[in-house]
Amino acid sequence: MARTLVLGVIGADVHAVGNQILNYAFQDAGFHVVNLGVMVSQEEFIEAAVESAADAIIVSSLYGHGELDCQGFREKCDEAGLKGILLYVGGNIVVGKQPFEEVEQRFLKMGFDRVFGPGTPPEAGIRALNEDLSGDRRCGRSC
Amino acid sequence: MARTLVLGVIGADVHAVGNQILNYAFQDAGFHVVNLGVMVSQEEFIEAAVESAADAIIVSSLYGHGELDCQGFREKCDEAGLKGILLYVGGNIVVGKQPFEEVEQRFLKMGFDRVFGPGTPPEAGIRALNEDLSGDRRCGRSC
Amino acid sequence: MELSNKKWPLDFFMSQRQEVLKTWPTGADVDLDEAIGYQKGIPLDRRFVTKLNEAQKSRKTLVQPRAGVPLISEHIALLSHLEKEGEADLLPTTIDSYTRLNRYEDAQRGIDESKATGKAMLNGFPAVNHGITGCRMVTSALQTPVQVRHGTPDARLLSEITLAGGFTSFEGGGISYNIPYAKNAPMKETLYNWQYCDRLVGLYEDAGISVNREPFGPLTGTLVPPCVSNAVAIIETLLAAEQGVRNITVGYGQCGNLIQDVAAIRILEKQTNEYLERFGYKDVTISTVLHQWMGGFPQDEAKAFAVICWGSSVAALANATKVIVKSPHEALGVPTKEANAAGLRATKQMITMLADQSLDDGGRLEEEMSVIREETSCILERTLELGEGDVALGTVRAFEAGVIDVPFAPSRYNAGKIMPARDNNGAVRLLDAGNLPLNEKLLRFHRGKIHQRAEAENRGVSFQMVIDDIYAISKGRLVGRPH
Amino acid sequence: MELSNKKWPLDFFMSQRQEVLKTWPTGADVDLDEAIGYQKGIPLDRRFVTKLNEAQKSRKTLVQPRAGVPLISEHIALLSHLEKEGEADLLPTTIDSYTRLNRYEDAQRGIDESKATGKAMLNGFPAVNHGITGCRMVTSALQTPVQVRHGTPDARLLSEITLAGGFTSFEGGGISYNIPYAKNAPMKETLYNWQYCDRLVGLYEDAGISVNREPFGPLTGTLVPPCVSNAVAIIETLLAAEQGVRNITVGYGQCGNLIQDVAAIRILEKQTNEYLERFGYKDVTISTVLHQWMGGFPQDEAKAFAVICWGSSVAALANATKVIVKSPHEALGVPTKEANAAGLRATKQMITMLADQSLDDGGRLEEEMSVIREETSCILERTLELGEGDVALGTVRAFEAGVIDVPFAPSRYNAGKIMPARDNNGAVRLLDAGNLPLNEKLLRFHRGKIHQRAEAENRGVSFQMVIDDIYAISKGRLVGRPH
Ligand code: B12
Ligand code: B12
Repeated sequence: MARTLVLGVIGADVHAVGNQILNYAFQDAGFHVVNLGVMVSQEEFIEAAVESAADAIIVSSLYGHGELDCQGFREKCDEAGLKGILLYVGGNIVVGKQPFEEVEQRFLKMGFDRVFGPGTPPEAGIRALNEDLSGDRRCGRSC
Repeated sequence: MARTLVLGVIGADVHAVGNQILNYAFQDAGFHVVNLGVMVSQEEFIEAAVESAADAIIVSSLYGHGELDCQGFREKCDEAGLKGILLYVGGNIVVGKQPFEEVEQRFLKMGFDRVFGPGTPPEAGIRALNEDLSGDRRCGRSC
Repeated sequence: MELSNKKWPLDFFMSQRQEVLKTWPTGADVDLDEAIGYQKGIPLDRRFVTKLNEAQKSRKTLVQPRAGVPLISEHIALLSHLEKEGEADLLPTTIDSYTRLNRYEDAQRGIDESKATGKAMLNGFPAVNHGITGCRMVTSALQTPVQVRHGTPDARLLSEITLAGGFTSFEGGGISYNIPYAKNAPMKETLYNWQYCDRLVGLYEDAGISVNREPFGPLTGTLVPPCVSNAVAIIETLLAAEQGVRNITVGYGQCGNLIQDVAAIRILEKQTNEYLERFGYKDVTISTVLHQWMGGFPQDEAKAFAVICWGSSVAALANATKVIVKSPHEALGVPTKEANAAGLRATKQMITMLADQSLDDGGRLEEEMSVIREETSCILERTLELGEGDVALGTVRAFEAGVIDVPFAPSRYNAGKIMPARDNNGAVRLLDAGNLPLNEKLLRFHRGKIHQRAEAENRGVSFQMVIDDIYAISKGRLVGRPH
Repeated sequence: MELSNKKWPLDFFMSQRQEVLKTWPTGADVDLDEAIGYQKGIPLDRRFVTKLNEAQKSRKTLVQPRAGVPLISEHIALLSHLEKEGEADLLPTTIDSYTRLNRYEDAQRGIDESKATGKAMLNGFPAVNHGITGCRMVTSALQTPVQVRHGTPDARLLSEITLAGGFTSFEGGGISYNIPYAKNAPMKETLYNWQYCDRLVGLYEDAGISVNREPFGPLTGTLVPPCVSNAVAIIETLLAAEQGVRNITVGYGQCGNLIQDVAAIRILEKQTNEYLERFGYKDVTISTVLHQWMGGFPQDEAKAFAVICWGSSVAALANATKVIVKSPHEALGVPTKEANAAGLRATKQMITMLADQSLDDGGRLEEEMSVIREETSCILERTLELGEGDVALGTVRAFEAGVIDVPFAPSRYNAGKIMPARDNNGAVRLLDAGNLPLNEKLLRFHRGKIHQRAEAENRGVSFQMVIDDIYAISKGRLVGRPH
């Protein structure tokens, strides 16, 4: 059965191009995608994930405010009963050119399972999803 | 009375453009210039300086071998009776982009009175000459 | 008041104004008479319009960066750096994304966290939060005129504060700051809100203060066909002129094909002036701006320099009045001031090096100009028809009908039916024209061009072509060919 | 033997060869049969000619750096870096200036001091001193074909050692490696010495080994009028073809004006083929190379990128077969491998980005092509006349008479009477045509162009214009205008 992903661009971010391509690529790779488009709040992500019984939430952030927009996301997921749901974030997630390792650490600490740097091709995300969702149970951050 | 300069590009260096411009600019500034052109050996510089009773020898080096080509120049001047003659060097005098201060130190140590970095405009040379030759005696490295 | 392209009565504007200024505390400080007095004190050579007019007269291309950081002193330091080390002819103040969406509380959080962490946590300068005093600190610290650059669907308060704050140019428009920058803003509403901004600029003009306005040309920056962006620029010019704006820079985002880009800029200027004349707007001065490549950039800095330089060549060869500059950090994040200045210097070198050349007026250029002119006419005439002669109303209906349609736009008020792709020479054409009201001849032209490419690539026409084209520049190509 | 454009008899060549190989100990190792055997072992895809032919067929422009350091392992590391990080399509080995003047003892001193100080004390790779073994270590370490690039008036020993050393292309010629690179080398002598090199290449060709030759197009790199460099390239092509060379890349150094540069490259290829045909040389394949700006560079790296990128655009729009690349360190010194690779990557991005575009065949391009063609004909026909039909003899006499004249050349065998300057659009014209045998119509054309500029600048025609033009690019302009 096809795995379900909730996809969207978080916060006040309107970068729509990458989102449309991810949507296309993830579907092409056999996922069921609930695409929320741009300007998606944490609440909208979570609501959609609950409704669709999603296996993963894929957050994009391009415009630089990702760090502000993602604060507390994992906690909100937990509260909403999405404990252990797979949480990815990718794009230009901080302001400016910063060493990726540091940025990655900060977002891992926030509770994201994987963090992808600027210009990551969709294939990298698909590969990771296939790995992380390969078991026959949901496989969140705990495994 | 016009001061006399011996001008040339040292070694196996054929960069002729800057030399032609320096020749023009120094004459324009009122100097008497003995221009030896390109590919000038230390001996040729010294011979011309002796013959013309020059006030200064202006060495250009563009092609990168300046450091090899200039070794022992001051000593040869001394031997030829040109003790204290003003000795300038300028251009792209070493191989590669190197910190100018270090390069300058190396050439000052070799006995040059002034060292000019890549792309120095002729006016800077003229200003320096006017300063260094302003007394009514020859004013070499000793003053 | 119903939306229509009619100059707002002064008392109506003033009553709206009361409300607008209340939407955030710093609004209370704006006093129009005081603001006009302050603007009168700004020397002519620090005004945007002066520089643009001079450049146009001498056919020079001016160089302008994008730049904005959250804190005032850092922002001044940044702009000073770009002025000195970047040799910028014109300066920007790029507004952060929260302010653009009137989320001033979030902007405040960004200011506070930036102060606390010592890192810029906002992607621009939150001018509303910093208020008139903050803005004046910025604009008075510089020798070079400063423009507000943003992407704000409702910029009424922002325009009030920044114009009172000494900025002499204001970017944006009801379409160009809606469709690429918003998801849920009805066209009716943003056109209306931008009439407010234009009316405000008109009031400054009435008082003898010349303020430059600039519709945002590139829209989504991604394979936007020239006819679409030119049509939008012309509409926003007409709307602005009606409200009393007198100095407008129409813009265009580089598509990548030299002939198409030069043609687009040249015909944009021409056609804008023609429409202004047709509708009886006199004394409006039109200049042009080319935006260096607005789509995805290569990550490598040397390669990014090439993209920057190619945009600069096009701006020079097209004799654009100014060029908006990218930095070698584009693909990665908001640039450091050094990277930004490096982009500027590369651009400056290119522009001045090519100052004495322009593109040959050969056959292909003329041809491309007449194609764009005809396409743009089709769109504009249908828009006017839909609006029963009123361009504001027509615009709302044109977007509903997909008669104007911007590719890859986030807005739900955009049809999103057209699909652009490059032809075999890299010019942007229509793989699917959606509901654009192009005539049969033009549609055949586009189909032919796309098929020519498909044949050359030995593959069918498909969405994969579009995807390949989107990635192409960042992977070092213009046309996204299959491997 | 008297100089004439006649293929050298084999035994005469062989007797000369004995002497040549004795001029430095490493010469003794060269055995022609063994060398041919070694060259036969080099896979086709690592040969210069293969890459050039492929590129020409697919109208691609290949990218090649300049690079050379004194020590073998460092040189290999450098070239590997340019291959991988620079994405170079073709590689060079730039020879140091002592070797170029056959001063092998000085080169040895440079090698020794480089080892001792850990700093590169030579401006290139001393191939003769390193001998066949050293050369083979280099050429076999790389996937990409490698060319010898130098500036050697007497390159006989160098050609022997490097061809035996596995290089598959050899730059230079009797004029182009004399006039810009020597002070006291008689033209007679260098033509003669280069007949040797060409005859050697011809022997490899006879054995089925295809070796590319490349006259050095840019000459002094400083305001060289296209007709002068094109005439020289065509003469060297004829001389090489006579000795049995079969694959030649004719070159041109970017002057800066787009139309003139594209015209020059296009007509160069055409006219070279025409002269080859006229003199009955069949089966000679001609490709073209554009050298990015060869004059003084700006020191600022961002600005240097712009100069590099402009050259790349011109190469792409002219469809040159390859482009020789500068680095952002150009104004300062021999580049680090990182700077060199950055120049390459910027060039690659530009070239591939513009791969699908070429310049419009508009009126100005045609006009410029016909001007250059006519000028070049004037020079070549007068040269042939002076040589009583023999182009080698004619060349010697043409230089004596100033019929061929290279501006700013160090050689005393060059008249140095012409004075070039830019016209109002930046094209290089003749302020003083010296003794160039241009017809009255052409002379009037040049005078007119220069006067047009003088008028635009409101100053008289003078040497100051030339000086201003020499500095212009490094100061960010193409035309050196007064302030
Ligand atoms: C086009 C563009 C725009 C267009 C967007 C049009 C639209 N509505 O879509 C316009 C002009 C409107 C625009 C506006 C702005 N932009 Co913008 N924009 C770009 C640009 C040039 C290209 C983006 C793009 O479309 N790329 C092509 C797509 C295919 O790639 P992508 O977006 O990167 O997405 C791919 C990958 O990132 C990855 N990915 C994304 N998410 C995820 C998640 C996972 C899990 C995985 C595996 C992968 C993945 O897959 C996607 C598909 O391949 C980028 C710079 C760049 N990349 O070159 C700047 C950029 C993103 N923008 C930026 C900024 C700051 C802005 C503005 C604030 C204006 C400004 N200050 O300049 C506004 C923001 C408005 C807002 N509220 O969001 C910055 C962000 C800075 C930062 N993070 O530090 C960038 C990086 C430019 C820069 N260097 O300054 N922009
Ligand atoms: C044109 C040029 C050539 C032409 C020269 C034609 C000719 N015969 O004149 C050609 C193509 C033939 C050539 C050949 C070579 N060149 Co060359 N060339 C240049 C280039 C691009 C411009 C030089 C120029 O004409 N500038 C314009 C004039 C007006 O400026 P200028 O020469 O700098 O001179 C001014 C100032 O320096 C100053 N000045 C000079 N001397 C003095 C002295 C004093 C006291 C003062 C006050 C001022 C002063 O005043 C002058 C007038 O304004 C430079 C790089 C650059 N600058 O951009 C490389 C450069 C000088 N060349 C270089 C090299 C290495 C070579 C070659 C070895 C080939 C190679 N490996 O690439 C050969 C050398 C041959 C030889 N035996 O000399 C290197 C030198 C590297 C280094 N020092 O580390 C440079 C810097 C390029 C580089 N970055 O690699 N070159």
